[in-house]
Amino acid sequence: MEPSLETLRDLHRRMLRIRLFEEAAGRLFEGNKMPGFLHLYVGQEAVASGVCVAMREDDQVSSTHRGHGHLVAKGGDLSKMMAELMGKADGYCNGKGGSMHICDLDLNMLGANGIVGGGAPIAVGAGFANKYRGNDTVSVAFFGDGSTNIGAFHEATNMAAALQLPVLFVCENNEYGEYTPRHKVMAINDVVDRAAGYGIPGVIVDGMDAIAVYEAAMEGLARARAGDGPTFIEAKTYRYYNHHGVQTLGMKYRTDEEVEEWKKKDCIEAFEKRVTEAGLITADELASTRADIQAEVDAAVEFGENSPMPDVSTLLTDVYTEMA
Amino acid sequence: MEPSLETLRDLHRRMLRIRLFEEAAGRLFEGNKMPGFLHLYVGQEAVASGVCVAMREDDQVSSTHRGHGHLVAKGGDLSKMMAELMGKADGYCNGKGGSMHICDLDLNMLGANGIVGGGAPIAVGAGFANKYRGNDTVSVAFFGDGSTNIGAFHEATNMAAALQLPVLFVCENNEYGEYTPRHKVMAINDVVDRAAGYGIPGVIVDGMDAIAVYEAAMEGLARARAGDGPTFIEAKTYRYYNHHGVQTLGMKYRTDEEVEEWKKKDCIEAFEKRVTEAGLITADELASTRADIQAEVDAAVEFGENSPMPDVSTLLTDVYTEMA
Amino acid sequence: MSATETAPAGTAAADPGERELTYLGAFNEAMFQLMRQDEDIFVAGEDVGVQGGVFGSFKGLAEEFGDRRCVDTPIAEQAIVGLGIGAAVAGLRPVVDLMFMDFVMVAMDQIANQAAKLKYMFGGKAELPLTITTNGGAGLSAAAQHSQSLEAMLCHVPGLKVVMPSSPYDLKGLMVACVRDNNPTIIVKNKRMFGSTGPVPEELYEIPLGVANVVREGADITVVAYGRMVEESAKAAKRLSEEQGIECEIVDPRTVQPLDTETIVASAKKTNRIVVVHEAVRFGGLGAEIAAQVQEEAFDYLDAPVGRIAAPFSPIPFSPGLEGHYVPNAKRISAGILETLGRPVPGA
Amino acid sequence: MSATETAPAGTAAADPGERELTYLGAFNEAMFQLMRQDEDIFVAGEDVGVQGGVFGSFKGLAEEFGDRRCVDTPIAEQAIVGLGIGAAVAGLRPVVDLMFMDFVMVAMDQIANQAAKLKYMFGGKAELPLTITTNGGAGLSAAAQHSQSLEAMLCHVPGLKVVMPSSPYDLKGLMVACVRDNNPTIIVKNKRMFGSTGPVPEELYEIPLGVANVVREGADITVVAYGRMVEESAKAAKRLSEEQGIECEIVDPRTVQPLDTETIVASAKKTNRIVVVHEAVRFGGLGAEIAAQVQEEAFDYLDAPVGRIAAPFSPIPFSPGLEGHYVPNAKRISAGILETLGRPVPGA
Ligand SMILES: Cc1ncc(C[n+]2csc(CCOP(=O)(O)OP(=O)(O)O)c2C)c(N)n1
Ligand SMILES: Cc1ncc(C[n+]2csc(CCOP(=O)(O)OP(=O)(O)O)c2C)c(N)n1
Ligand SMILES: [Mg+2]
Ligand SMILES: [Mg+2]
Repeated sequence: MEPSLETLRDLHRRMLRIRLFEEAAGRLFEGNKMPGFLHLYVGQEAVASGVCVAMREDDQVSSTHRGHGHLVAKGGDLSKMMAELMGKADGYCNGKGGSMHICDLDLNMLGANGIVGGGAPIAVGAGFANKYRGNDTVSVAFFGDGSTNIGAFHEATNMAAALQLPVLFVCENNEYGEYTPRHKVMAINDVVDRAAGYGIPGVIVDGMDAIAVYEAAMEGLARARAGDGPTFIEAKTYRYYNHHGVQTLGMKYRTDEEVEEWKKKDCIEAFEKRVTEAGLITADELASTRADIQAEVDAAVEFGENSPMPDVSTLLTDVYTEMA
Repeated sequence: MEPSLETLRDLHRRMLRIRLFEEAAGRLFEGNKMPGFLHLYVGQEAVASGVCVAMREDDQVSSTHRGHGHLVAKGGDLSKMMAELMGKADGYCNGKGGSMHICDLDLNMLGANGIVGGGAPIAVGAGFANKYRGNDTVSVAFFGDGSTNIGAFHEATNMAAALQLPVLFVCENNEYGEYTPRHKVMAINDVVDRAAGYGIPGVIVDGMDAIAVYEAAMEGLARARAGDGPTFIEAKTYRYYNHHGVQTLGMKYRTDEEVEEWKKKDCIEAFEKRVTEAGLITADELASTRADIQAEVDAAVEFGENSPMPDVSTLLTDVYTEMA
Repeated sequence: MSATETAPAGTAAADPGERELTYLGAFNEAMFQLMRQDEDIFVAGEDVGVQGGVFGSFKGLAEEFGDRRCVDTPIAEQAIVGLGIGAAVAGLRPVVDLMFMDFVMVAMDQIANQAAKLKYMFGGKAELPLTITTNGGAGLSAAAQHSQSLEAMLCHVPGLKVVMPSSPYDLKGLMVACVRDNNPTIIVKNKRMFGSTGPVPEELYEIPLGVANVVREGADITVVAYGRMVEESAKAAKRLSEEQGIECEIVDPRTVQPLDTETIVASAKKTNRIVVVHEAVRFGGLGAEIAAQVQEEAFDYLDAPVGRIAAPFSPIPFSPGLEGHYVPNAKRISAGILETLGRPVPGA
Repeated sequence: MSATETAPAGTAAADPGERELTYLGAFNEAMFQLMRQDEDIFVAGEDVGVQGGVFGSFKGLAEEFGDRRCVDTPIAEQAIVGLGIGAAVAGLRPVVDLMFMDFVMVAMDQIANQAAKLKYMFGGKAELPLTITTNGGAGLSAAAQHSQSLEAMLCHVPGLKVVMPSSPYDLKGLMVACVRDNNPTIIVKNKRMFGSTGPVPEELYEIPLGVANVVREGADITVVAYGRMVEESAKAAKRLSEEQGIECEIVDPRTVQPLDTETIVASAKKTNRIVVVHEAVRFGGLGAEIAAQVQEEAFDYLDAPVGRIAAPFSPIPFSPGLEGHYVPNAKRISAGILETLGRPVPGA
């Protein structure tokens, strides 16, 4: 299960693509160039990246309000993403969806979701289709700690367990749901304690460690592919920015010290330190990867800025599929 | 915790009141004298009785579609119940609710419920009110095994756990939800496996043994009264009749042998055998209790039959409370 | 292989013919024929497998198609609809069942916030060939939570199609259209019609969604009715014709979303008077939308206000003694028609 | 001690006076004053405690009333509403918050099948002094799942009262009425009005539910509008008056259930022309019900069909480039008014 060098490079690339994309989006949001809500994924990159590197391309993903990270990790086109976040015509959803509904069905990323808990049942449906077809494709549901308190999560997880569907449940436990700490809204120490109630294996993993996430995901995916049903992974992680927007410090619901403590465990820094110290990837290579990705992000921003607003004539299209 | 003789008499009385009431209702239903759906509780009497004997009068109950047993156990007036089941004007709900919405707020029985999972949040709200007022009243949510798969159950249980509310959750596991066996819809052996996922204590009890149920309920109620939050009790039990109506045998979804096996453990027969053999209550006394209750039930049937249909003028009343 | 590709040519409304089926039988036959034709179709819901549905809608399917294609699920309406959405996005053609229409409320988020909006939110990139089947309507003493007609809520949600068949023939043909449609559709059987019989062709035919059916022609007044109210309206029309020589034109929109406004308005322009009949509560019901549209489109043709005959403003009572006065019936429909015609209403 | 008993005499609409508050500030003040007056009132919902609500509606309450009376809950809309129902049945006077009106769908069963019907199903024996607060409306690029106006769905459910305040003054007075009402009420703030200011009396006053407000008098046409559409309609009316001498009468029903049909119809009878404006989707929206009622009650008074100015039939788009054309505004309202008046519409 030791990840290959190629896998390590891949993990690094994906984390960095998320980070740099998100930082750029945050700056645009601050500069009022991005309408609506913006739920940044920064801090949690190791989770989406670790899982998506472990996945096959045909494996599906359902996501949440904090969905950019999952789409980037699944290979999303940064230009189309940036354009979508700006509400532009060339965005993934032609400006109709925005941050909370961004998706790429060709990449099997079945969409971010504005409703907490709304995405999990959809992953279960995709898992059902995979089993139905008898292929060994797996679907992955990403969701937050807070979302495990809502009914749709419970129904979806139990459904997948009861029907033994090939689904991987990945809980990104960042210890908060908006402005409410987890201990106020659940009386358990670890979210993974819920897995036993569905009769599925559960595992805790360090969500700041992409390699650990990758390995746990590989196991869960293999179990699902083998027909042994769902697995629940709890990744302990943290979001650096506020629930929404780019404020980081000075908030009532969490201390600045807590934020700083978590930042010391930054998934990208830790990863870079590890691979360079182990002599697996050189600092030069890491820097050049970063530069490449920054260029890609800059181009995405430019693409988004240059893309026009959607034409009013599209307002009422895409409501229904026309039947022949 | 050994139940007193008074308690034993009470358990017996309540079980028998349910049984004889339900059998009479079943006969009326067969004779087409009872409109709508009828979900009989027969077989499960030890659960409602054991819990309700352990409860105080001010403790509240929320119930399910299979709710007659809970109301009888809470002390419901059989005449008003029978009239309600017949849709008559003198019924508990003046004929507006019927079997699935029967209630007696004066007895703190907050209603049967036609929606699976619909009742649990209401018990949680009552529990909230108890804690808010600082009294030591407890609310009890009764629900079936099948209902633990629905979102409302999950949200309610977690809410009670998170807020440490004085609520007792009583799952009546009769191994079926309508026509579907439990193993098809949950991948766990015991429903109580779910309790740990909410961080609350869970206990399995023989639901055919009223004394065992009583003792488990006493503990759970005491814990709640002491401010230590909810408890989850799984009572293993069985319904003798079909999900709805009075057919017992010859069904596709369960074998006749299974039904007969369970009937051998009948909660009332076992109880009567036990108390007479222990010399605690005489067979004569049991018989005379039975005769008294049968007379009460017969009177209830007569009351129901003699009660008029509700007057049409009441069709549109009770939609809103008029404000002064 | 999609159902649409394999559909036999000329699936438009076949000749009803001689053979009679019950309403439920017509539905069941549609399921069998659709599932035989298209491997991508499956059904999932509570008790749909071994039991064949609590009302028997899916009887025999598990025997023929096994538990792979006829799936008993947990009691979990949100996940049942979600299962359908996910499977549809992944390319299957799911039929998911909600036992009672009232349970639409339990799954409302998945229906209205997810299924209905997915395609639009995704900029058109998703196809959602999902069919939700359910059972609505009052009259069985099933009380307030098992008797509702909630189509008005669903019609208000762009992205859904809502279908309310009024006969065995329509039920089969419309069910076929729903399953073949690449949009989320909800088809509502009426619980009191399960045993109603009528002619149903044996072959697989499709009745297009969004096309009203003129059930009865008449010059004096238009009666728009759907679901079980068509049959009650027909009774009223027959009596009014026989007893008073009043000729009603009954228009059954069959699908209430999309609504065939054109046919309704054309009829109103012809008769100059129109009433709408439905089982749902009057306030905010579909009758309001139809009344609003008709007065917009045919203002100068109307000799009287558009009438509405519907359930009054209360939850549905349990007692037959009350429920009988709650649901519109032929008598109340007649009264409403006479009122709109400005004629004396007997007993009023 | 119930709120109703302790209400100061003469709580009917106080004189607005001089002091200005924001829309959100008016709501917040109502909460403080109500909670100070009645120990039985508490608020529960997501982030209502420490954070004071994501929009600040409940700011400061946790500091004054503690976490006993200002309760942060799990993300669990069904249980949040259920908590309110159970607590209300047990005699408290709960205020429960759903962060966005769109989430009504998630809790629809508890709202429409439980809270709304409990009293009736129980033969009148339950009192349910439950207030649900939420935030609706589009225009913030919050996209299809965070922008909806779903009042038409709620109005169709007997047993609920639905309130849509259009100003800081109304918001405070109507919120007080909601909390004091012994029925389940839903009060919908409009997200785009949070910062709008207006005069608000300092004392606790109550605006009765079910009573419309004639915001502007005028002889030429009636404009029924509620929520943020009142302000847009007022802009349109001002311009039409100044530029074309057209005098609009603006009627704000304030509560859409119960609906003050009487005031609306009286105005229509006076002006002979009427349009309804709302943010919700036109098909099946409240405009349909109002149009239906007006043509029923004032058929002979109408010189033109009742007009409807509303959102078109699609989910709500994210992009400002589209959303700006989705939500009705003063310009579209003017055009609708001119059309109903039979006058030329500029640019049409
Ligand atoms: C049904 C529903 N309720 C509430 C919200 C508002 N909301 C959006 S994100 C969020 C917190 C989610 O917490 P968690 O699942 O832990 O995810 P995180 O934001 O931490 O990534 C809430 C309450 C929503 N979008 N949907
Ligand atoms: C939301 C909802 N879904 C489905 C039903 C139909 N239904 C009524 S009872 C029942 C089975 C409930 O099973 P369980 O909770 O085990 O209770 P039991 O009937 O065994 O007492 C079902 C599916 C319902 N009433 N409500
Ligand atoms: Mg979180
Ligand atoms: Mg059961």
